[in-house]
Amino acid sequence: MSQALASRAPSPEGNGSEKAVRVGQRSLARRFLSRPEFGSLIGAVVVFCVFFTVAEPFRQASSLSTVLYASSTIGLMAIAVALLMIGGEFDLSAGVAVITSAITAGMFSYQFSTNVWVGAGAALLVSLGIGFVNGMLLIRTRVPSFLITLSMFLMLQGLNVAVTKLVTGSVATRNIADMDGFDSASFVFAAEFSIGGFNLRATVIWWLVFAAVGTWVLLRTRVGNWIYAIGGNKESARAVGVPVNKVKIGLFMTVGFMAWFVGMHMLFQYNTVQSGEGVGNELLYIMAAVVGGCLLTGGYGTVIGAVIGAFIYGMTKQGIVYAGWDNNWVMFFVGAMLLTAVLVNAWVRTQANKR
Amino acid sequence: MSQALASRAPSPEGNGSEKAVRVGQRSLARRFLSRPEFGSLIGAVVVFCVFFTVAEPFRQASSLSTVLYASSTIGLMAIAVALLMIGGEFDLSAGVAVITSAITAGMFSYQFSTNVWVGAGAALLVSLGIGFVNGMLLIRTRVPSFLITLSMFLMLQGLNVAVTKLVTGSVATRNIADMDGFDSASFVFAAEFSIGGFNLRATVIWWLVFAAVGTWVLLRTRVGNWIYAIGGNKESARAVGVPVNKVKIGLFMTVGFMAWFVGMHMLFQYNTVQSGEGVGNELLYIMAAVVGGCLLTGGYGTVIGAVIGAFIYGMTKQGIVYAGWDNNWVMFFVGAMLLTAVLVNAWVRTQANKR
Amino acid sequence: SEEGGQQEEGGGDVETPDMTIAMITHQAEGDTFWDIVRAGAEDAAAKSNITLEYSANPEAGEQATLIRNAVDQDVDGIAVTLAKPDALQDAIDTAKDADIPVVGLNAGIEQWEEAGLQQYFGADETVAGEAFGERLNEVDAQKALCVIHEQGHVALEERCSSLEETFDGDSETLYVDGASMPDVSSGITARLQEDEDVDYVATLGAPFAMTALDAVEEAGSDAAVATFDTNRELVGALESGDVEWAIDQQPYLQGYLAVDGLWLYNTNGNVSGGGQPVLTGPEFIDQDNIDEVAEYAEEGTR
Amino acid sequence: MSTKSPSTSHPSGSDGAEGTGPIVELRGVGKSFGNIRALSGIDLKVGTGEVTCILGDNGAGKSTLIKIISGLHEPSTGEYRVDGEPVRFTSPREALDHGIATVYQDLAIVQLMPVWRNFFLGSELTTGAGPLRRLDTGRMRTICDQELQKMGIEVASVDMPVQNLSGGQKQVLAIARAIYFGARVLILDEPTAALGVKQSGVVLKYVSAAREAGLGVVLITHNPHHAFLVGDHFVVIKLGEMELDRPRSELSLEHLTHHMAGGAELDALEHELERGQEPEADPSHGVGHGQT
Amino acid sequence: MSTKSPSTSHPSGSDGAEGTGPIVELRGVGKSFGNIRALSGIDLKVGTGEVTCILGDNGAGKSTLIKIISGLHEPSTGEYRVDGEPVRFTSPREALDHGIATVYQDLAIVQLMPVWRNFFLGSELTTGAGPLRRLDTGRMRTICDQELQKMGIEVASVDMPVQNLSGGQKQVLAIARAIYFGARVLILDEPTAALGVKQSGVVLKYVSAAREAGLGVVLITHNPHHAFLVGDHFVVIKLGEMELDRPRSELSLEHLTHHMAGGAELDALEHELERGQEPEADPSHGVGHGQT
Ligand SMILES: Nc1ncnc2c1ncn2[C@@H]1O[C@H](COP(=O)(O)OP(=O)(O)OP(=O)(O)O)[C@@H](O)[C@H]1O
Ligand SMILES: Nc1ncnc2c1ncn2[C@@H]1O[C@H](COP(=O)(O)OP(=O)(O)OP(=O)(O)O)[C@@H](O)[C@H]1O
Ligand SMILES: [Mg+2]
Ligand SMILES: [Mg+2]
Repeated sequence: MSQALASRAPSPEGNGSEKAVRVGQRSLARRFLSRPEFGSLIGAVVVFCVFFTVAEPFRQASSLSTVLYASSTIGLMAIAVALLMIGGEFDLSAGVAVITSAITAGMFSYQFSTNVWVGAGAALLVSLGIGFVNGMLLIRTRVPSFLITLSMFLMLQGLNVAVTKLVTGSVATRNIADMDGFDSASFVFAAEFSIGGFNLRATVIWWLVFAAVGTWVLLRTRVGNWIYAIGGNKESARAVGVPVNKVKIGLFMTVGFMAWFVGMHMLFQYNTVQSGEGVGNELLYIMAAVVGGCLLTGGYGTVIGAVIGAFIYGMTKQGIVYAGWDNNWVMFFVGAMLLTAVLVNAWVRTQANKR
Repeated sequence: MSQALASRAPSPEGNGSEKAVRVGQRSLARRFLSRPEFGSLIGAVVVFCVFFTVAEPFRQASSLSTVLYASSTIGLMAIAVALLMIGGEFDLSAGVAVITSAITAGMFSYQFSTNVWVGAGAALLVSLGIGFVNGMLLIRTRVPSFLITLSMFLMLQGLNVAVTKLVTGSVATRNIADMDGFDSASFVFAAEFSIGGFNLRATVIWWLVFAAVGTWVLLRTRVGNWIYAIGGNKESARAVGVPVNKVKIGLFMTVGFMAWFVGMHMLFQYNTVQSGEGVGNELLYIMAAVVGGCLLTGGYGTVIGAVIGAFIYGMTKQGIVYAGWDNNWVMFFVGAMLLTAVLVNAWVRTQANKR
Repeated sequence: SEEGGQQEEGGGDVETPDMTIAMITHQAEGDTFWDIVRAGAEDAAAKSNITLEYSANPEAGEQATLIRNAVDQDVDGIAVTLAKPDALQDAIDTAKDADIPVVGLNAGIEQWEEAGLQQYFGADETVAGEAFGERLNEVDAQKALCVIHEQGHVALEERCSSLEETFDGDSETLYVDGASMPDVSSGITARLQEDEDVDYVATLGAPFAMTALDAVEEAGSDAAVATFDTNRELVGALESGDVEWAIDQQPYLQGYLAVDGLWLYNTNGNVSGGGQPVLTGPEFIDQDNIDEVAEYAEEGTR
Repeated sequence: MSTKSPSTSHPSGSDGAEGTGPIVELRGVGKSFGNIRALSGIDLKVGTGEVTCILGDNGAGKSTLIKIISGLHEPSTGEYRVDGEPVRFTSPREALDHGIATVYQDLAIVQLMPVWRNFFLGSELTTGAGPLRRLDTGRMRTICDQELQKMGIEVASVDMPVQNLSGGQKQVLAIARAIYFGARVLILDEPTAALGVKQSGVVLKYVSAAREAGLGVVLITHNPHHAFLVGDHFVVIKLGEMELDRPRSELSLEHLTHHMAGGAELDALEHELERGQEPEADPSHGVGHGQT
Repeated sequence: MSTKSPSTSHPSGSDGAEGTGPIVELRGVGKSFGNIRALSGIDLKVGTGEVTCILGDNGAGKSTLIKIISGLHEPSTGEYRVDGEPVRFTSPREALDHGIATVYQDLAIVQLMPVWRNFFLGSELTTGAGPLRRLDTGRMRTICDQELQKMGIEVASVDMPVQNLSGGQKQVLAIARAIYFGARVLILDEPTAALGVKQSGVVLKYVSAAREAGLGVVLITHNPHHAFLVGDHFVVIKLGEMELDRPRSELSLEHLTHHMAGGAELDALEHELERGQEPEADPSHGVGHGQT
């Protein structure tokens, strides 16, 4: 049909190409400058330079490996949280959901004496289920996701402790290091490779892999287009036929999946899980995404940005230790560095837009 | 001029009153039903009924007084946070800012051996200053308030502990109960009146007073109109001449003022302040506002709603204790009750809109 | 508690009067140490026909409110941790006005009498910290790293500062986020990479000792690890000598004695301690005596 | 979900609706929002190769009507049939799948997204297969640019976020999209409102081309001249009810204009505004401001 | 900040600008967004009792121009004078304080706020004094309702959020507000775009009333008939530059129409759309679709 119309309808000639008249040239470099994650990249560079200058141990390869590891556990979740946030929603339950997943796998394997992979499978179901419930509640009730996921956060926080206590009699899961399948699972989720003095952790590799996948999905698939659209204007997206509800549920389940993944890392890295952990991390994930340029109101942002955001946090947190700054002031420095990174970011963006 | 135009321009007759033709009658009761805070009110009633049924101690007057007190410390801040949120911004530093204010007053009075009112005055300056800095950073850099106030949150958290340690050598401030002016300050910020077995705390009275003031400002003053407008559509508000920046700074300073007030209560109620406290409360304030019907994206909500939201939280938190439910499950129940209140709220709103 | 299984088990055989006792601590959610305190309290309650209302909040104001809750419920006794005595004073006075006996446990060895508590069961953090410092002297440690997993937490700060007090070598503190094991792990690793002189890492909770072991290895440091408090997981590490020692203040005993003390007072007018605190520790557990406690740790009572 | 490329997606207009029956039919349709009755008792048929113009005052209920047709609102009362079958659309996706494409008055665009992504939103072109299936960004950019140029609009870059476009450029984008993906029924809500003279002409030409291609077109406009130029059937809505429902053959432009504006009143207005005319003033301007 | 009630606020139009000088004057003004040059070299004068019409294609730069005048954008180049004094507005508040009121194309309304609050936003009426000074809600509701009715719009309730209004109702609200608070210069960006025949007529009447009251009016429109009906001075912008700048006396409607649409092309369009005319068809329709 469009062909029919297209051939039939006349195409009025543009009188003098507008582009030629009104659009100045923009070099490739400048285009790059105005990308959303560029500002945060400069922020990261500034933070890196600060610590590189003041902290001698920060310059070693082994330090970089520690920094990368610290960033990766935040960063993995930040990828999923960024996708969700671009889609216009929050997930405050993401922090404790990680622990829920680890606890489920740990207790399931231990109580039923199964291979740990079976436990991991059960945990995956639970994690995806949590995401699904979040999404369903959201679309059924139209209550803001802040409230839905805050309720979920509190409930999971309670369940983590209460169920662990009920099942194991204590508030931590049993050590599963000697169970079937532990070694292979440990290799997948918590391996460590030493490459010429540089310790590369599995989570770091996965972090980059998932970042690449997330970027691909966001920029090069239909679903990615829909994520931007529902975050930018849900009603308009619905009006042109985007399956808004399915995408939202999918995004929550993506967060669920990533929570499972990070939970498995926690379990197989540390062998047991403290049921009270995870609280407060949800803010770090959101922070990483926002530092990386995601809008809290949705519809704008990138996965790479979230990765950079997590890296800024990891560098700051560990850099302060390497710098040997008075530890009483640690939170102050974290806040100050964050502010620095954010201000640099804002400044860079204004500059880029001026051109 | 408008007169000139108005008299000159003809007014075309409406052909048949549209209102008469198309608008059905709506009773006063139904109008009330569709008010934004009505849903949360029903949510509060449901929560109240649950605990009234299951928890015998909950029925006593003295319990109500405890519940009201617990709600009031959250609720006071929720009022300011709701105003800010209606104006389209967040303040994550609100929780620790309360402690900063209390610490400032406590340490200032103690170190300089002044009347505690002098310390309170210093703290007021500091608190308003924090709000001002938040606001200035926001309008100067146009970075989302989430990041600005998150940085502020981290910095204050660090400062609270570090400065307290530096000055007092421990992580709590000194007891100021025996200092000049303590009694009068204590009366203002932390008095307790016994009215026929019912203990009425000063914070509860202040809570209602500030709620009334907040409601008045929001609904009956020009500034209130502007708050709604800048939260709903900043650009449009700016275009019709609303002083957007001043209002935003004012809102942040309002939060600062309230943080000071609650901080003073903490100080004069408990005589000393633990410097590590306050973390996490910012989410409770936001929660109370959102439960009460404020939109996270701004432009919509009421102060009364935030008051009800805080009351729901207070009832839940204390009700669980009165009901004697297992401590391990506390968070689960808090989450479940919150979800209940929110779902009831959503359901009521849908029903009200159907009519 | 009403849901707790223990109460039904024990309740049947005992002919003593029913009573309700509230225990209000400054526990943070899901902490292994407090889990053991609570286990002790519950066992004592079950044995004596007591309904135990356990509640906790790390914020002083909230803890005070919980005490008021208990007063509203008209319980027969209150056991409270006096982590922030000034802040709780008001609420404790309310309880005393309502003729409810109040005992202290775990924290507040200096202030419990002044605060008007009837009895006190515990080992002060100061005592524990000082003992830790002396033990470090014994093993000839030069530089210790004290890892605080919650910044601004009174009891934890106390442990580190009293450790510093008695320890002859250098001692430094490191703040990490206890809610996130990767943060604990990388924090310690980073610190050990930064400062290669550290030869002892002191953690303030058993789970963090296990993570510290990983971190030490990761950093390629040869620092030893020792800790405050015990739990089930720690047994293996103590047995193998990976963790050199744990300083135990017998949390089970604190919970148990506090409830039992209240019961004794209510049924027989007994007051323990004779105006002195009843000390529950500190006690060192290491490779030599781990066998004695291993079995109980497995059950979650040590 | 569904991946239509415009060339293969829909049954071509002419053979989609066999012969005579209307594609879309409303019977006694009404819609209320709370206590506000926006629409009541609307009967409407949209046949193949026919342009139905819906006219009416501001707030008459025109947009509400087309939102019902396009599946954005469910009607409160009455029946909605497509190809003779009663339907109940719960989302615009279903209407789209029935071949009903709409240009909304509020344009349904996502301000923060680039122009080309908006153009193809919901109907993205892909290339490759399996896990490697990906957006064909190059082709989409080119097509988007071409289609906009065909409508007389040249934007600086199709990668620019839509919020930077001018009011008329946004409108052209929405129209170009609907026409490109046009199916069996094309619904246009005030498509020429913000358009310049040239662009308006192009849109009207497209409407008439669509008719000739056998599509059913629903056109909402406030400009009786535009309506009369392309319309086959005219419906005037007043205060939510149908006031007039006539084929072109039974109606004159003046008649229509009077129906739209309340007759006599207009004449008064005309005289009131009368002012010193320049010599070249067109003698027929009496009709000219019929469209004011 | 400032609390003007409309009756006392501004110097009345006629004595505000003494005699001859233009109220608003632009000299060589240009504006770039990044690498996009939206406007360049614009000279414009707005005098008292004069209606200046700005015309031009979509994306020509008309809205950008009036955003500069109303203080929403700062010009990148050139000079902006009010009453002969160079000014540098950093916010629309300052323009408003100079008596420049604007109706924006995107209307500058707050969707979630009730109609009456939007109407008075930024210029609220108050009653009482000191701490008891409060919004005069009753009076504001009444005035708002009256003013909308004067423009031919009756909304269900002025307490309804603006997002529930129809497209045209929103536009009328924005216009009614600007007219009510109208100052010395009234700027209207496509005020009649979404309006029905009746409402358009009312707006044009207001424009002509404003001129007679001695105001300067800037009117942007795509409808040359509307423009010619009220305009005293015509400016055509093309690709961001001024193409035409003529007083009414030097211009005919046809001339203007041709300038707006690119001349010859239009004639082709006309013939292409030509179809079987009904007997009553107005003989002058050749002009009629001049406004397509
Ligand atoms: N969600 C809603 N809630 C309440 N009233 C509504 C809602 N949507 C529309 N209305 C009302 O219904 C009536 C019809 O609106 P509609 O948008 O259909 O008008 P329209 O004919 O398209 O007008 P216009 O020509 O101005 O676009 C209006 O009076 C409007 O105020
Ligand atoms: N913020 C911006 N960033 C980049 N380009 C912009 C921005 N705002 C406007 N433009 C561009 O400037 C040009 C002029 O826009 P403007 O809105 O002034 O057009 P207009 O004459 O009002 O058109 P219309 O009649 O369609 O409303 C357009 O090409 C538009 O894409
Ligand atoms: Mg409409
Ligand atoms: Mg424009």
